[in-house]
Amino acid sequence: MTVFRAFAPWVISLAVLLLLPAVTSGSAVSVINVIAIHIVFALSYNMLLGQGGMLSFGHAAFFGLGSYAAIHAMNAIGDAAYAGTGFWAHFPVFLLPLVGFAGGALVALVVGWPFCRRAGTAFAMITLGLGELVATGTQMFPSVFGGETGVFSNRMVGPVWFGLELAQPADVYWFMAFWVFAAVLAMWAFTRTPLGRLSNAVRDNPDRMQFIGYPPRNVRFLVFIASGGMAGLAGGMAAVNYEIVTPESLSLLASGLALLMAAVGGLGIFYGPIVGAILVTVMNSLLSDYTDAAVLYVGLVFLAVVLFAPSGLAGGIEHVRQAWHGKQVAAKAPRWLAGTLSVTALCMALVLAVELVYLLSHGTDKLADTLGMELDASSPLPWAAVILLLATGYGLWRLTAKSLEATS
Amino acid sequence: MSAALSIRDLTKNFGPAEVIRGVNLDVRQGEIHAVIGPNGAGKSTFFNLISGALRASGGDILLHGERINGLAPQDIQQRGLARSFQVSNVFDNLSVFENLRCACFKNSGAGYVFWRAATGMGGANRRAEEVLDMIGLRALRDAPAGALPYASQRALEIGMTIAGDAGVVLLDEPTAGMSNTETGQAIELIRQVGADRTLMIVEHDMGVVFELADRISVLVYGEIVATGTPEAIRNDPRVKEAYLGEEAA
Amino acid sequence: MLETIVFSTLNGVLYGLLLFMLSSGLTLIFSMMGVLNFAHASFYMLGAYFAYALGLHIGFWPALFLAPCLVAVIGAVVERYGLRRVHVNGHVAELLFTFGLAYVIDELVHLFWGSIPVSYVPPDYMQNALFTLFGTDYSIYRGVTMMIAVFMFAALWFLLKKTRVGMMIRAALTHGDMVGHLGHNVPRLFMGVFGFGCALAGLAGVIGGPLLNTEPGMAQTLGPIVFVVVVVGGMGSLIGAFYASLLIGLLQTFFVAFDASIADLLGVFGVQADPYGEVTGITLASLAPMTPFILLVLILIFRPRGLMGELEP
Amino acid sequence: MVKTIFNRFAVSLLLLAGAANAADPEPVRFALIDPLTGPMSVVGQPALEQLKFTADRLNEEGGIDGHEIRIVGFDNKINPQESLVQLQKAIDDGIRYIIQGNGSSVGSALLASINKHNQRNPEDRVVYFNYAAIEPSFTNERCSFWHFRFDANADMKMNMLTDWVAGNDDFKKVFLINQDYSFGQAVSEAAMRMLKEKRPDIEIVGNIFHPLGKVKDFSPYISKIKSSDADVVITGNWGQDINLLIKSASEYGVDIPFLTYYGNTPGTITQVGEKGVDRIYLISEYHGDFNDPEIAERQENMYAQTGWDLYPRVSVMLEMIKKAGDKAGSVEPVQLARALEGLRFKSMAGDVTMRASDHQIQMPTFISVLKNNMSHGAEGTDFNFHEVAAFNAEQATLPTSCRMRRPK
Repeated sequence: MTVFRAFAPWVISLAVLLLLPAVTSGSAVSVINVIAIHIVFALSYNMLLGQGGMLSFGHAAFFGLGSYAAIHAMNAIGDAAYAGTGFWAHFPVFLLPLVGFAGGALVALVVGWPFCRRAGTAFAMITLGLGELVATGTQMFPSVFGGETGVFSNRMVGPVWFGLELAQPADVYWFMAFWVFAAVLAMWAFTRTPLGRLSNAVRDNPDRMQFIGYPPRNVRFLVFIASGGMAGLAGGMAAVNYEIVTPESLSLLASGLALLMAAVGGLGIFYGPIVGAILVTVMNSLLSDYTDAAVLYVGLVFLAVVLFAPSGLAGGIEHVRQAWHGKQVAAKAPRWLAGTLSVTALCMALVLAVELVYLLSHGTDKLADTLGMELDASSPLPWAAVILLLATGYGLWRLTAKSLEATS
Repeated sequence: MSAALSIRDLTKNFGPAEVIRGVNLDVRQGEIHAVIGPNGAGKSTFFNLISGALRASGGDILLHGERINGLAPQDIQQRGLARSFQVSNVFDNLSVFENLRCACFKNSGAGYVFWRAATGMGGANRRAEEVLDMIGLRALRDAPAGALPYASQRALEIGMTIAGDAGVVLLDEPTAGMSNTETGQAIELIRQVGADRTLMIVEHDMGVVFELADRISVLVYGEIVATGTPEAIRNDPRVKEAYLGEEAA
Repeated sequence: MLETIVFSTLNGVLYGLLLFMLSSGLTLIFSMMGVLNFAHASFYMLGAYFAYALGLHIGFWPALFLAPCLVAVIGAVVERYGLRRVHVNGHVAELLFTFGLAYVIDELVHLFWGSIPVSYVPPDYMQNALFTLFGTDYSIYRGVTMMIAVFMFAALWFLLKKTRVGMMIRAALTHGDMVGHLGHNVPRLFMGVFGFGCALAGLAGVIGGPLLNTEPGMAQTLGPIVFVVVVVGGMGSLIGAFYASLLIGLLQTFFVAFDASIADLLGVFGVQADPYGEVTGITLASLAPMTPFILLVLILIFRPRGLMGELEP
Repeated sequence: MVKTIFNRFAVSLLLLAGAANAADPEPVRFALIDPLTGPMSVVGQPALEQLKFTADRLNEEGGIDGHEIRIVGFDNKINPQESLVQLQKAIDDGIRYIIQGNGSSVGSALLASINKHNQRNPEDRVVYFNYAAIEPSFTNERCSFWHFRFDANADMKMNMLTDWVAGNDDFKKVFLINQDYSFGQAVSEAAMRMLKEKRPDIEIVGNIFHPLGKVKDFSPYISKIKSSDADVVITGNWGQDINLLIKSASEYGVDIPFLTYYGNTPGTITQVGEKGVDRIYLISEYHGDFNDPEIAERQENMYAQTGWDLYPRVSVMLEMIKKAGDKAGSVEPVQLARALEGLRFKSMAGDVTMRASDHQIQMPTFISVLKNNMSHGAEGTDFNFHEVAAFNAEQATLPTSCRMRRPK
């Protein structure tokens, strides 16, 4: 039973990975492939922040440099395969993420030591500096980073493994499925190792570490390298997926994305970043089809999570799961219902307000058009609706809060 | 009898303020040695100097005849001297067991292992389980350390200190802020700990001190005014005047 | 040559003073509350946009005073209902919060004022030449900017050294925990300081908006540099921030003024290198905007408490 | 052959059906992949609006070969990786025509990816219409049958600029200031090369690069220009980098022409206003005089309807696509592409040809300067660009190194 408990998540996720293509259409697959990349990226970020307590603003540097390593390797494979000789001629594209890993880890190894002296704000600032420098620096060396147009390549070269031609997104999916599963497993395993435990210890109380025989810096440094490598691995996956790498992939925006995904999903819980990666990626690539304020909504979701759900979405899931094991679902269900209702009401109010402002400032509103609604920002009616929704949401909120105090 | 820990002319000053002024002290192998003294006598500073948290301004600290002053805390810990803290200083989000196990890794050769599961590190796990029983927290094995009741946290604190199998252990006010029953348990624990170790304790609770200590040193304003058996100390006039007298007043 | 030096100095000092106006607020906030407010530059942007919007109706000067007050109010609200809430979850949570806040404010500005830069310009009479050096005129507005910045610095200094609030703040700068014991209402003090800090940023926006464009991206590009100033200057040190700002301002302008390529530098040591090579062709000028971050990394590695800071971040 | 006959037959049947009852043939959809949200949407939205504006007009004339034109916007946040995700979405939606313009990085990614797609999916081809990514290689070494460029490439523009400079004997000293990335470097390199061969006596008194979009205060650069006492400045700057440059130039009373590629980026005129008059020179496919009343009316309507100015290039692009489609009598990508090759068209500016050998448009080009009190102002102001020099398609042309490979 306990054994099953331990393996259930892996069996299930494996099954999901195997069944997904059967139930999804073409366009979904390409988004799923991106999600896979982001899952690894976000988890690698959480190795730093969630597990090791190091807030980084330059994580994309490792992702991007890993990506570049992989794409250059891909070109090498192409050339070697054309010539038919050399090491790269026998190197399958399938294994390129390993090159990415090596790249990312190497960079972390080179720059990491001075960074890891302290965690907290100092670390955040120094990684910010690193991020800015790398992002600006890439524009200076076109021969390596391909300047604005980046470095592009073709993944259909070299030895083919498992009959994966990697021609269509559908092929790439299997590549992604393998690597996302392997990477997640690896990072989960890492948390179970002595070093993984020590990284948690360093996060909780660096001062005590020395008195159990560990200089915090060493532990941080090793975690930093591992995390940089994993980010590079994600970069390698990206290189194969897009077949092009541009300087944007190491920009501060990309670093922010990692932070966004990890925090929204939940830093404390291992699978949190996975949830975050899925949500944020979907929002990023689909939301803008329906509204022009897409970016704003992503930001608001992030703010809401930081303010009201510090443990992220995964925190909520855990909450439910524990209630389930504790057989308290029935007791808590009504409160949850009320809470959900209030949140939905507040969200609707917010969305309506935003779209109205958009209508006022831009004359048209995409969301209204897609919904086929006739919005008129000049009339008081919609604004009244906003107020009403706000009131309802707030009322319900107070209600649930009261019932909480009553029970506890 | 050989000295496990001997301090020679130890001095420490923060700017002009001289907190430790030429302390000389020998802690014998296997004894329980208590350091007492009025508040602000510099007891905590004294411990911080020995354990490497602070750097001495002058003098020597010898562990089994080997100079350890100037070494980093982790190196001192590696040479077999561990210390506990006055305020509980544990890894809040880790379980009690994890706390102990992390404290065991280094000395059970788990180092910075990242290729094997922590559960596979036989030595560390065995040791952690032992200590767990020793400090009587078996029931709270998987509770997060941050959520423990105060007394249990103190016990865990001691457990983490001894987990690394250090030959010389410094305990900083192990029973501070405990109820009588809790204190009783603590004393038991400390006895056990002291059975096969050299122990140095800073303690305010005179009851505890006189019950546990083989020898006592009195630290007053950065100087050892007296060292001896509990009886000797009880009857030492200087101590009376400098310390107990003050207590009476 | 002299001409270049004079103008580089003038420009460097002006830019430095602007940076200081922008970062002084953050220094206060950071040193007192330990919050490295990511949204600080966004408040600077709000200042500029408010001044623009108000200026259309009530004119430049009234807006100059009103806009920062508005920003202060917003800042106070953010502290009261946002920061205070996440404070219990530690500094990382606070950083995350301000990070998200910056994101949202930038988007809101974009939502209200559109993505095109707005034409926020000082009154015409201020665009005339204050004086003319080497045939180049130096506009009145730049002079006024300098004056306001210097005045602000003096006022701040007076506030901190001579007033009771100032004493409290300075006490909190060095021994944050103590102030509470002195029976002061720390939460309100924090709210005040945060609002005040944001107001300073807002003022910087009002002044800087016309000089450096008023557009939705203005916060993003300037944000990180503000951190550099605060960290390099050192925690809890206004003077440090002041020097750091001037240092960065002058470094940048002089790097541009005397752009020698690496090849040239090598040439000094008698090493021949291709002046158009990818590495050897890199000029100081092209490095100029990177200097703040190089400075940041070096400072954090070699002198973590900053130029004049009391303690490490 | 038989196939085409059959197609024509089928189409004419459909047309008949359309005539008989209102059931039109299915619409032909165009995907615009450009930044539509976020700060950079300022360059994407105008194109989207222009496409819709023109599409409405063309649909009244029967659309493309009887098929209604539909424009679908896909937001790429001007990020190449995101662009490829959006591209895949568009393709999976069954869209076969991709339009993009902003950012050679995005262009490069799309070009590479679309080539691969067509090579890997011979049965459904995708065509890429590029209205602004002017990286020369796209129609030279990297030229592709699937890519059509409706804007003069960077070298052509520089060729005309330098012709104009060379033709003016007052110009003795030229100053080059550009953004420090591949495009900026290309501009400066081309300028130096061409000026050397056209006017050896002209002296390049300055050639400096500043990082992309990072400079807040241009006064140090301006004082360099001033101390070099140059007669004319050539810059490829865009976005804030051009606004700030011009502003500080006027502040320091630098009254020499600034020859720009992107002096007309939306927002520049609002920002620079009076400061730009007689200072910003622009090389582009049209000017702000609007001598032709019909075009002038279009400009007025466009601004009234959408809040954006007329975008002549984009309009011409769609009109030429329609003409090609009508000529091919089909909206099937390969046939339409073939019909577009070598297509001649009469635009508001004069005779335009889509050169078959490299799919680089050959069109008249103008150099114009910002003036006040124009009869038709831009961005709702009285400022607009007044013609100072015109080049016909023959003068604008440059040879190509393209060796086009066409599908059988």
